[in-house]
Parts: sequence; C-alpha cells; structure tokens
Amino acid sequence: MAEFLNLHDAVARYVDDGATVAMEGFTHLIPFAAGHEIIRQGKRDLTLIRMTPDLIYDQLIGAGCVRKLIFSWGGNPGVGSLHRLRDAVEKDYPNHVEILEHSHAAMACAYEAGASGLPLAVLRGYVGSDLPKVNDQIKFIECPFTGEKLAAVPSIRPDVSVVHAQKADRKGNVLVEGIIGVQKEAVLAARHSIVTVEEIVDDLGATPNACVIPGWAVSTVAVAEKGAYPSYAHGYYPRNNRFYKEWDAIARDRGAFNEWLEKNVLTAGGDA
Amino acid sequence: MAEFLNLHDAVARYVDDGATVAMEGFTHLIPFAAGHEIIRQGKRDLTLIRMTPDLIYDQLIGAGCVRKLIFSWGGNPGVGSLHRLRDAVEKDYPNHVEILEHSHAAMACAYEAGASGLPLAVLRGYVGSDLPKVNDQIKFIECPFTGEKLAAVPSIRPDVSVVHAQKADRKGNVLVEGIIGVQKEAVLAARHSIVTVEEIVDDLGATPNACVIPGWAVSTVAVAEKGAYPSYAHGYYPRNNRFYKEWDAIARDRGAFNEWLEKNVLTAGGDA
Amino acid sequence: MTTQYTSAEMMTVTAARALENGSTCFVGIGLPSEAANLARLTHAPDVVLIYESGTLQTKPEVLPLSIGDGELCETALTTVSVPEMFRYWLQGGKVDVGFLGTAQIDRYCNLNTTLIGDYTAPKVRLPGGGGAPEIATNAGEIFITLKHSTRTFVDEVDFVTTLGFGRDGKGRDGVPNIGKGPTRVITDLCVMRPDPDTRELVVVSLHPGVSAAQVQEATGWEIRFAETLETTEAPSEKELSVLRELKDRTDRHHAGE
Amino acid sequence: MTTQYTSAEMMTVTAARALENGSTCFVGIGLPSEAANLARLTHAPDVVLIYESGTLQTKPEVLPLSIGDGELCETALTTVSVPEMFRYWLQGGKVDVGFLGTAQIDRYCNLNTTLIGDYTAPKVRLPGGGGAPEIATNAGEIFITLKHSTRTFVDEVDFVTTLGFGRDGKGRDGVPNIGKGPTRVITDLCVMRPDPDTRELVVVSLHPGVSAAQVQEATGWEIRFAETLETTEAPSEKELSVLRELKDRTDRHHAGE
Repeated sequence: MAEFLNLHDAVARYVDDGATVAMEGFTHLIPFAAGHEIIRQGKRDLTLIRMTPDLIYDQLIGAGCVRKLIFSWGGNPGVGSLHRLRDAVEKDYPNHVEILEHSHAAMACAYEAGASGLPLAVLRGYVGSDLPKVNDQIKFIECPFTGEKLAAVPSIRPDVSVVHAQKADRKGNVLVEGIIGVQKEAVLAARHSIVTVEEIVDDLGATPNACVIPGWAVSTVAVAEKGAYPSYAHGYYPRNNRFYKEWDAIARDRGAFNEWLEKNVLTAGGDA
Repeated sequence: MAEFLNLHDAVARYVDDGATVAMEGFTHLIPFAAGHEIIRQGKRDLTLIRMTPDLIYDQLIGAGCVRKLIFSWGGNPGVGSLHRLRDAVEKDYPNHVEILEHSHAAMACAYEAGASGLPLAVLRGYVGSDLPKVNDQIKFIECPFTGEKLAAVPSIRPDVSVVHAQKADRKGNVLVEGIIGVQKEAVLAARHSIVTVEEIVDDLGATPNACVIPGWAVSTVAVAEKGAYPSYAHGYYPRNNRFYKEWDAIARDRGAFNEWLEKNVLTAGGDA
Repeated sequence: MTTQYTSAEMMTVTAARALENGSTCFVGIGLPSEAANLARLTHAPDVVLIYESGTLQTKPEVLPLSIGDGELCETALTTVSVPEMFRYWLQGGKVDVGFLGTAQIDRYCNLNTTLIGDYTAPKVRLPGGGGAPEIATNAGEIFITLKHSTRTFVDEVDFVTTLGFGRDGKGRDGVPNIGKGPTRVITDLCVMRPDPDTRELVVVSLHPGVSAAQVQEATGWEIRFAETLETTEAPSEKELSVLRELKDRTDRHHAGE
Repeated sequence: MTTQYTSAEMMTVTAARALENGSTCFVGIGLPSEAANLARLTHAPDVVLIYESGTLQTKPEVLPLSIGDGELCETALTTVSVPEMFRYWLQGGKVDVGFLGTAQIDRYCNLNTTLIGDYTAPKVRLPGGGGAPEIATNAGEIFITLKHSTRTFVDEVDFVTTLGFGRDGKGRDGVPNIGKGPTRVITDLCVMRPDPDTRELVVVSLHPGVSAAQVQEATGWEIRFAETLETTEAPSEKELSVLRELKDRTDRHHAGE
C-alpha cells in the first residue's frame, strides 16, 4: 500500500541527487508543487524525462538541478521558447544540460513499454527524420514476419516518477481523470513513484473502467492542494494561461528568473 | 460514421465465406446473436480468432462454418470441454478444423499490435513452453539494446471483427463498460467491424475516460437486444450460468447438438 | 474436539494459507480462485486479487464460475483491458504470486493443460494455455494447487504448456527477467516444494492422516520426501466455516440463471 | 461588396477549406488548430478533430492555447491516454489528415522544428519534433500551413525533423505502410502542391492581390509555378464572421487567468 508522506518527506526519500526522474502530466496535472519541492531541496545532477518539458522543467533547469534532459517537445505551449532550457543548452547557464530528444510517438511508446516491463518499444516511426542521427538510442529492427523495418527505442524506466492526480482514497488508490497523458505509464514504469493529489477522499467514486492506479502500485501519496498550478486539474481549477504568458518575460532574463525563484519557490515554504 | 444496419444485413455485407473473423468479449458481452446470424446465413470456411472460444465458437464449429481456429483457451468456463470443438479437431466432424494456438498474453498483445497498426507484437513470453514447437507463428527476436530474447507473434488483423456492447448513440459511437476484454482492440485491428448493441440512446452518458469507440471507427452498428445472451451485459442482464452447464450435455452429443441448433438458431429467425 | 473436513477442504485451506496478506496474486479460475478468496476472507484481508479478465483488486462475494463473471468487475477497484492486464500488470512485474491449477504436472513442475497424447492426434484435447505460460514466468513466484493422482502427477507431461523448471530442472537457469517459478505445490494429500538445487519436487508436509505411501501411490514417479516431514496443520473451525459459507453462497448464487 | 480581410485570415480560411467534412484530422496546435476548428464551424460540421493530448473527436468552443487545454477534453467524445493516441489512433491508421505547422520547410516539404544552425551548437533551439515526425508518416496525407517568408521557406532545412519527401524528393519511395505525405501547403500568399513526379512544391493558386513575384521573393529557392495558376477564392462573409467570432471568444477566454 502507498505510504502517505508530506511532500517534503516524499521528495527527500525518493529523489536522490543523480537520479533519473520523470515528472509527467500532458499540459494537464503537471506536478509543479513537487517540482518546487525538488528545487527547494537543492537536488542536483538529475536526469529529467518528460515528453513536454514545459515551465516545470524550465524552472528545475534554471535552478541548477538538472544534468540531462530527455524529451520530445520543449516549449511554452502557445507562447514560445523555454528560455531557461535554451540558456542551459546554448550557453551552459547555470550549467550545461545535455539533451536527448525523441518524437512524442517514441516517448509515449517508451513509457508504454516501461510500464509493460519490456526493454524496448517498437513503433513505425522516425521514417526519414534526422533525429536518429543525433540520438543513438534510436535503432531499427526488422519484423521477422514481414521484413518491415521498424523503429526501436529503449523503454523508459525512471528511478522515480512524479505525477499529480485529482484524488486518492485512504488506501492510496489514485484517480486520474480528464487528459490522462502518460501518467499511469510513468508510475508503473518507475522503480518508485510519488503521486501528489488535490485531496484524500473516502471513496473515489470511480466508474468501472476509470483510470485508477492502485495504492500498492504507488510508493507514496502526498497531498498538494493546487499542486498542478499554474497548469490545471480537471474538476478543480483551470489553467493559469496568463502565468504561462508572463513566464516568457521572467524566464528570458537570468536576473528576473532568479528573483522569481527566490520569492516564489525558495523562500515560499511548502505551499508554492 | 458507422452505418446502422439490421443484424442480417450487417452479417450479409461484412462476413464473407473464407473470411478471417474475430468475435470477442472476454466472458462478458459475447456476441451470440451475431454468431447465430452467421450460422443462419450458412457462412463457410471461416478462420475464427478468439482468445476464449467459449460456446459461441462451439456452435459455429458444430454448425460447419469453420475451417480454422486461432485461440488461446478453448473451454466451457467452469464447466469443461467444448465438445463440438473437440469433435472437429479430434474426429473431423462436421469437418476438420485446423487449430493454431497461443497463450492469452500473446493474443492480447497481438490484438494490441493489430490495433496499433504494427505487423508484430513483442512480449516476454513462451519461455520454456512447447507452444512455439507447434505454432510456427511464434518467433523470437533479440532486443537491440539489452540482447534479451523476446517472443514475437504476428499482429491480429481480421477481415471483420464482431463485438457486442451496451449501447450506441445516434452517430454510432459505442460505449463498452465493465469487463472490456479486447473488444476495442479487435474493432480497431480489423478491416471491417460489426458492433451489436443492446440499445441506441441519445446520449452515452460516458465519463471522460470511458471506453468509447467512435462511430467513424466502426463499419456498422446493429441493435441486438440480449445479443450477448447467454453471456451477460453489465448493467443489462446476468450470465445464464445454467445454460453454460446445460451446454455440456447438448454439445456432447451430435444429435442433441443438431436438434438444439435447428430449434434455437436455424428456425429461430433473427431473435435467437 | 476436531471438526470433520474433507480432503478437498484440507487442500483449499492449505493453499489459502500460502498467500500472504498484502501480496498481489494473479488468480487462476477454479481451485486457485477458491483458495485465494478464502485467504482474503480469513488471514489475508489485504491480499490483492487480480483475474486475467482485467479486474484489479477484486473482492467477489461469491466464487466466479468463469474468469470474467460480472461479480469480479462489480467488486473490483477498477477493470482494465485484457492487453493492459497482461502487459502492465503481469509482464510489468506487479504480481507477487501467480496461483495456478493444471491438468498434468511433472517432477519439475512443468504444467500441461494442452492435451493428452500426441499434438497432431490427441487422445484428449484440453483447453490450452490461457494465461498460464506467462503467469508462470512473469509473476514473482508460483503456487500450484491440484488433486493428487497418477493421472495428474505424471512422470513426463505430454506437453509443456507452462514452464516449471523444464524437462531437466534447468529451464530457468540464466534466463533474464524471469520469476522464481513454482515455490509450492498443494494437493489434497500433501505440500511439495522444489529442491533448491535440483528443482525436483519434494514432499515437505503430509496432511493429517495421509501416509507417505499414499502420496507415492498417487504420484507417477518415485517422489522424494523431505528428511523432516511435517504434518500440515488441520483446518481451523474458522477456516472451515468461512470456506463453507463461501461455497454455500456460491452454490446458491449460481443455482439461479 | 467585398469584405476586408487580412492575409492571415486568408490563410486560415484557405487552410480550413482543405479539410473535407467527415474526415478525421490529427490537429497541430496554432494555425492548424485555428483552421481545423474554422472548418468544423463552417463547411465541415462532421470533421473529426483529434489532438495528441488524447482528446478524440473534440469540439472546442474556443481555440486551445495548449495541446492539452481542458476545453479539448470537456468537449471530446472521449479522452484516451497519450500512448493509445499515438498507437491505436495515429499509427493504427485512423487518421485521414495530419494538419501541421512548422518553423522551416524546403522544396520537398521536409519540416524543421528542431533548430537553426548546427545540432551541437545551435543558433536557435526550437521546441523539437513533438508529434510531427509520426503524424507526417502515419496519417493518410498531410496539410501544412505557415506564414510565407524566406526565414520559413528555405533552400535546405537545417534539420529534417519531419519527413516531407526527403532531401531528394524520393524519401517515401518504396517505404511500406507510409502515408501520401504532404499534399498541400497553405500560406498567407498562396497554395502549393507537390509535383506528382518530382515532389517539388509548385504554386497552384495565388491569393487575391498576391503576385507571383511576391511569392518568389518570400521563398528561399526558385519556386515553380503551375502553368495555369488559379486565384484563391476570397474569404466569404460567413467564413470571416465565424473566424472572427471564434478568435474573439478565444481572446476573451484566455484573457482571464
């Protein structure tokens, strides 16, 4: 059964310096509160995995927590670039961040394969793309039945996956609803997992085929109200689109970013 | 968009002699009404695919519709053998039926791969089993990342898949609820599909992540009330366990079976 | 005072005890399902039962007749697709124990549920592999329960549907990412475990009133016995009453349509 | 009377018209999303819009800012996981049209959304591939829409993130199970289609008031023009009013939090 910890203890217990960490949530349910806690605890040399790095990884990269990034689309959705990511990749500030990039299809399949306990994912992908030239983790295999050449990528098996969900019951069973992304796969693929939730309830009220992750498949559940903010939680609060737009100016400037970080994360305690 | 046909016309249009047909439903929602219609229309030389052949295939085999069976567990659940299947395999009555057998894991993955448009499924399977010795469709590949030997089977791509579901809306969107088995995969993997439903409704009333198959991914929807009987439809009617037990005696005897078939299927019109 | 019980009840109770509270069990239909639910209703209330129909963490009030009874879904935490069940939950390494029955078993715990006789001309055609081949290799360990007889305990299985330890006991050696395999076999006569080195089945415990000779007589090969042979603890009043109530409820339930 | 319209509106309206009613479209965020929703709100009420966030058959009232806005889920027929989206729906062959934007495009419709400059020392780092590499090969055909300029229409893309027809126009030849690839490119100046033989982009229609010289000036290579060059039909009152209402609703919606 999942252990209930507070967010500080959950991060302290499961996120080690140098760990491979996947924080997922496809636009929806992005675990910002957990990301901020990782920054506050000064974790270093992380290999971060995420299909769409988004602001959460821009913040972690800008705060100097990250050594390597595995991703498939790194931008501020609908707004522009992730300037902290670019500053790290292009100018090694605050440190050099190595990148390994995939396509969405490959990463989604790699999470699926990780959840499935397989070492590789097979997909009809990367045809004619230059990505295999810059990512040596993309290989090709031949179908033994048809001879067709298909792409293969290693499955994703993080040390720890961190996701946010709407609610858990008192046994730690978790309900994820709406745009469910690759959250369930991320949790099942990882050695350990932290699930932050808006609230703990007596009864999940789930329909028969809802996306429920059993408590025994989760390491720890931590309550983090508004834990996905400024992204959103279906049924709880909307996305703060304005903040996503404002982020562009904050992240563009090293000083503005550091000031923002100091004020909103480092000195903000566990509530930011 | 799915076309609405009556069951007779749906079967007449999509199930050709010699076709490869998957009729799925994992204990739940077995498309018996459609199976009976196939028998009534005297279809021949079918290659039938199904994880758990169950009574529905015992009936099709006994009625002489079948040339080949691809399956992974052929029994009357909780009762015993499928005697019509055994009679065909062991004594060529009413005709020889060739069998190709897999494990559940392989067939489930093969449906998943078929729905995914892939030519093969890869799984950690068949280790130490004799099944690869008697099924030349089971091969092994080597993972290019780890060197691990993994099983590969061809994906399932039926000419037509037939499934039963609780309801469709007026656009032919289908809701499947409860034990959903491999129904969605069977439909998506097939060139054509027939979905029988208990009823047509204005609004499916589905939750955000319910198992809904869009009407444009289905060839035809046909109403068949109690269309899964004597199996069951979650929310509509329970399984007729007694009939499953009685089937043992009926199917054990060629005469009893032919009599049952005559009375309950062949002369029963479209309602059986 | 000793309560009367049948050898079938002895088998089910012993099989049930093997399941630890809190473990995750992929349950085969029939005897394993009976034992697993008895465990859940006695010493292991938090055992997690998974059926291949996709029902996760299910708590049926009555025993299912089929692997996909409505009862399993209605009492489950959630129900997933069958591909997901085999991929994410079984192959994904989330199952501690696979609980299987079988038609034939040999000294190395290889299981046959495919056929008796020759594959191309079978004497008896059995249902086939179903979930067993991958349950046996992808679950953490395997418990097997079946009735003891020379028809079921055979010198050589006619077909290895499901790997125990292979024809030579070495079938798992050097195979990466494979479970421990069978760790105990529970029958109506005794409990067996594979020898840690040779993997050959060894009788470690006789059920009360059962002699070693009886076990040998019901086994199709010269079976080994542990040096210190235990006597299985008899079913308790509690175990028997819970089991009988469960079976009564089940019979009443399935007697209707 | 002719209504005034902008070249951006001309582009969106033309892109929208390309989508047939009843077709299934995998929609990229930004310009493609605007065009696809305009199509749905005008001539193609039964177009099926799919976003890579897993939202199937969605009918957003306002344009999403991100590919995973709540609006997309709330108005969808159903929402599936992202792995399922890419496996069952895109790779599974259920998508007629993939509708993409891009940062760079070349004469053979190869798309670059990865970077400007050299991979190891980029001048400008762009977001990356996202869904595009497999949308471009696994959808039935591809429409591309972007603003016309020498920054976007380049002689050689710096990186082939997403296959059009390859550096030589033959990138799809002999590849099994691959879609037709780009069949039209719609900009604020014109409509282009690949030559059926060489796959090189050919301008087939100029938007009203646009000259061939203007197109050439905005293109980084010597672009070909069809022998009979058409003039794109101007946006109708209806198209413009629906588009403007959609954008107004969208602006009002996203102006809040």
